[in-house]
Amino acid sequence: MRRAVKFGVVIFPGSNCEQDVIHATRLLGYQSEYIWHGDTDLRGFDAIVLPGGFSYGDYIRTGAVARFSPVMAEVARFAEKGGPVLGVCNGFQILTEAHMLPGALLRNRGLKFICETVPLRVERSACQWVDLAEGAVVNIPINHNEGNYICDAETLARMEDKGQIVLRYCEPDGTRAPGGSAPNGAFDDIAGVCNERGNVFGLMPHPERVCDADANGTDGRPFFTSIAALLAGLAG
Amino acid sequence: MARYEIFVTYKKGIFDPPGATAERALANLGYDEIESVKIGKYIQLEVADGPDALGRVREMCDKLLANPVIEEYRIQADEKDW
Amino acid sequence: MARYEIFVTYKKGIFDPPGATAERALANLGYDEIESVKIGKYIQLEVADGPDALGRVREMCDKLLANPVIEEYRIQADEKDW
Amino acid sequence: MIQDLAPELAPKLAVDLGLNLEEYGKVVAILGRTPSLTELYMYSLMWSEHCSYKHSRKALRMFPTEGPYVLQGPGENAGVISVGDGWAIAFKMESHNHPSAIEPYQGAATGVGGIIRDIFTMGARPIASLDSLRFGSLDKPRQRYLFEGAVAGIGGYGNCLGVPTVGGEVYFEDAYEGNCLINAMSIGLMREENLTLAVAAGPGNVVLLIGSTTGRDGIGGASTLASQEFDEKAEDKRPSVQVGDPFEEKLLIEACLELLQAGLLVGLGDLGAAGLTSSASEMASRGGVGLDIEVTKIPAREQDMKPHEFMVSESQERMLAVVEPEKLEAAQAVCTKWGLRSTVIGAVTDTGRFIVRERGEVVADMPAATLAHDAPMYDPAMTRPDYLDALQTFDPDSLPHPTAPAELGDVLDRLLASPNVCSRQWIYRQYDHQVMLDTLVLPGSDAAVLRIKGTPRAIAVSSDCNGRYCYLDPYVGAQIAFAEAARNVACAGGRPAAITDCLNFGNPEKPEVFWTFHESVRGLSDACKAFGVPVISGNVSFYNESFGKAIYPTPVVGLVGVLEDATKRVTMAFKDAGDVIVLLGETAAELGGSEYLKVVHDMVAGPPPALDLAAEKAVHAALLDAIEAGLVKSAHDCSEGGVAVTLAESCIVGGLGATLALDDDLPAVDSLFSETQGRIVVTCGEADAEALIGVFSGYEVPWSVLGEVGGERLVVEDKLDVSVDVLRAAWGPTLERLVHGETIQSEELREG
Ligand SMILES: Nc1ncnc2c1ncn2[C@@H]1O[C@H](COP(=O)(O)OP(=O)(O)O)[C@@H](O)[C@H]1O
Ligand SMILES: [Mg+2]
Repeated sequence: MRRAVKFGVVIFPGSNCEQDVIHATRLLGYQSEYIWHGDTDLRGFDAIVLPGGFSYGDYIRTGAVARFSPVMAEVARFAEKGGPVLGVCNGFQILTEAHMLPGALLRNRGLKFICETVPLRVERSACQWVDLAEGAVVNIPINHNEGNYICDAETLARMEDKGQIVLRYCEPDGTRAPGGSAPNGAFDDIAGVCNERGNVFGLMPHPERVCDADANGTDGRPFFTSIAALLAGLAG
Repeated sequence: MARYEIFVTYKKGIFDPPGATAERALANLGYDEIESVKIGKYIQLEVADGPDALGRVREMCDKLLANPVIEEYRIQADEKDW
Repeated sequence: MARYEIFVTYKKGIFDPPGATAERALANLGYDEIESVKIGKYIQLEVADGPDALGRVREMCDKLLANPVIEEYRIQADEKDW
Repeated sequence: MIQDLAPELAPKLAVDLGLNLEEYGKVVAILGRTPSLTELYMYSLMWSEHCSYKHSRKALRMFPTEGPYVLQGPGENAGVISVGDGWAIAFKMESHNHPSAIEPYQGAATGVGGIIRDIFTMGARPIASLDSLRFGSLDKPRQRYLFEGAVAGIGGYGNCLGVPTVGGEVYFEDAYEGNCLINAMSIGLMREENLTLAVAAGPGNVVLLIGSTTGRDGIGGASTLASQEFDEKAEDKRPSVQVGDPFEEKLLIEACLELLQAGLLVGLGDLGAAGLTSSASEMASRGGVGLDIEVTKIPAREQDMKPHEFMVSESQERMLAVVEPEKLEAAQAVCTKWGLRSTVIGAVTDTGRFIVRERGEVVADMPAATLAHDAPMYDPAMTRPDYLDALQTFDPDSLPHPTAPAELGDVLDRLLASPNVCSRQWIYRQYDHQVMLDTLVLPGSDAAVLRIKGTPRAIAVSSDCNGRYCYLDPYVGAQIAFAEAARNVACAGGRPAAITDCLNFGNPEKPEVFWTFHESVRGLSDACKAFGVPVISGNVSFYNESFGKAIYPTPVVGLVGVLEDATKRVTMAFKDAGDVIVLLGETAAELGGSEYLKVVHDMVAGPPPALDLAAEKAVHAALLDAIEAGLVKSAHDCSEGGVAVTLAESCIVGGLGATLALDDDLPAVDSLFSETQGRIVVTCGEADAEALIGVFSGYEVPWSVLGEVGGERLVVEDKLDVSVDVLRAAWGPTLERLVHGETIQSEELREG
């Protein structure tokens, strides 16, 4: 019998969305277990999720301290071997601090924390975590104080070229407002990016918050089901 | 014991949200003379004496206290009273 | 045009959670020499010339750039290149 | 031997510390000698109003505290109710008004931190917060600063913890200008068997301090401390502001819940007001034991701290645990795993005495129970304030009122744009209100609904109090605070289970203020009794005054209700065109204390709306039955602004218009804007209308079919005809604009 796909969800001190990711992935029928930030053994896990929250209080810079957790060296090795890694919100911030994804996340324009559901446009990308059609619009909550994505123009051009821009903030109809559609001021409306290979993906919105049909919608499901299908296909 | 001051600022060309907000707020308060505001971090370190103290402080900045993708920093030995 | 640097720090006795976190994080990274870390704000202001520029900068600090209840600040005219 | 204070200086210091001479005499009688400096600090804080409730305790005995759901009533860190299948909910509300008036961000943040510690101390995982806020008018920069800072602080703290802030309320009234109110409520979930009490027991057990270091924070906060004569050397004036560290608190939550789960603790208490003194003496007195504490063991944040400073410091994010010696190692290992400091600072003894030492030398030695229990209890004098006569006899009918639909539409616009009525999205957008995935009804409806995972159940929560009504009649106003909270919860489908309260008043030593307090407690008690809903926790905040003028009496009610079936939850948004609109309850001409009077005539006067508790209860019961029968598509109660605002809000959030008639025989302003209690606008599908009315007819409640949902305008026959988009433009962006200092031009609100 084939083993079911198993997600590993890392707990850093100050993570606070780890139980939400566990809930969502289990609800979708996958195995899903916690990984302590001090652990260094990722055997048995098919995909790793760095969840949202405020690792180390977001002090100094978001993600700056968590990236030095013992588990992160293993996560980097795992990714190098092609293992899928997802960073949601604080997890995205950690991945950029760890230089596993390009760019950085600054404070929101307006300096306010933002919690609301926003429309996002799916771009054509190499991302293994997304199998939605280009141009599809999904509605997913954002919930952050530092989601203002930035990178230099050169990096942007390279990412465009390699299909690394995965999600952009947009208007409800999928268009982008001339002055920008990102509520947090993100450069070029960028909400999520992946590495060249497409296995490492970071995004500010929280797909795990919209996987449960009993609560607030299901637009986040494809992000977990697509990687699981891909993994199952590889294994099968 | 030695003391260092570290000044962390955004690199040129990186938009600075707190700075931009402060700029607008000061203008609103009537300070028309404001031309620009940049807001970064000011870090005071106290370290025990040892070989290559400054080199090690630089290392701390590169690793943790600043993010080279967006920030630059300046270190200064601090002789002031705190 | 004149330039000022402003250094904002917590007053003595006020707890500085970011500093405390940096202290622990640096120790964990093996920097045993660390005795204390304090993290504050570093502000660079550019203002058009005018009468009592420094006095007005001080006012800006009191009103907006620092929180006098918990923070203190130091202003320094800046002759450096930015 | 204890170093006593000089007998001639001690009384003076006592007075500086906030005790009166009689109270000081009582301390001397208990000790049989002049107290030491440390003892005097400890007594003065424990016997302060804040810790001892010396002016309020007798009045609070009026509250009913028992009921079928109650597992733990008042007296512990939080009250606890059972919600079925072995699940229990702990909750409590608390004020942090004065610290927030000095530093709004940190004051509000540490207020949230403090109340959340009360919840996990009970063994419950905090699952939601609510915030109840009062400020002066946003025209004033200082008020904007306080409001913006407090909201950021509440968000900053709760967001970092990953505890959703799911609701609250806010009012802007001049009465709060010099004294804002920041009340925070926390709700926790646990298995019944994990209920933990803050009790020290077992002589020989060790006392473990967990969490942050101890500094001089908060010393000199509440009472007038540290008069120069008594300080050996002059010290720089130290700021008493506490800075919160939500990251540390997050670790404390995880570590403490793990410690309790593993059965490693005998007792657990949080360090709040009066710091170590309070939590240690309360734990000792509950356990009937003594404690022996060595202050030099306490990890200090600053140098040269004195014993009394250690004992009364209000440094945040600290917990006190009592541990059996053989479990100490395991307990400390859990703390270390979470990156927390834990230090043995003393031991439990069988002497009943609270002993404090500095390097072994005794600096305080007193019967532990006297700190927590022997504070004097007062029966303050009370007098009905004279101003009430003039206020209550004012007749709103004596004013000129608009009658033409265009004018009335204009009034509705202005009401929707009033800071007391407009959308609160600017606030709750800054709060993570979804983390933990249980918020089924998000902020923005009458009550938030949170599911209890693994059960079919949910809870509905709301906090309410219209201070204006309480000012005009504290007895009725307090009843309305209860009724509105229960009504909001009923609108979501919840049956009220229990309440917490936060009673914000002026100086209780003023007979007129104390009368308003007493009347409010009486009103709240009567309402609770009529509904059979107990008070399981609460907080009193006195001395909310500035320049000798008290705030409006503000007894905030936080109510938790239960939905047996979470899928039956209801929101206030209109759902589908063609749905039938029914008004439960009946409108009377009651403009006294209304938002209409304030906005249009700039007056706060008249008798507040009457409250008929039996009628109110029947309305809730009828609605809940209809909801349980699955007949209700939306429900939204009438509060500030009357039925017109209720209808407008359901239209705006539903993105639908409505066409209806209000066929009471009242003048149009009353019909639209009267704030008569006990009214709920309910909708149902056309096919269910008959069944819905059938349910309502089984109760002694008036109801009327008003019309139907649909279109893009809100049309009330002969009274109103306005576009929903215009209404939304008035209601939506007001707070954000006001915070940024713009006064709203009425031009902007009209159709362009
Ligand atoms: N300070 C606040 N924090 C969070 N949510 C708030 C706050 N104030 C109001 N809200 C939310 O906005 C909505 C409307 O609030 P309010 O006008 O007080 O409702 P009601 O009149 O039904 O009591 C509610 O969902 C409430 O929880
Ligand atoms: Mg309501």
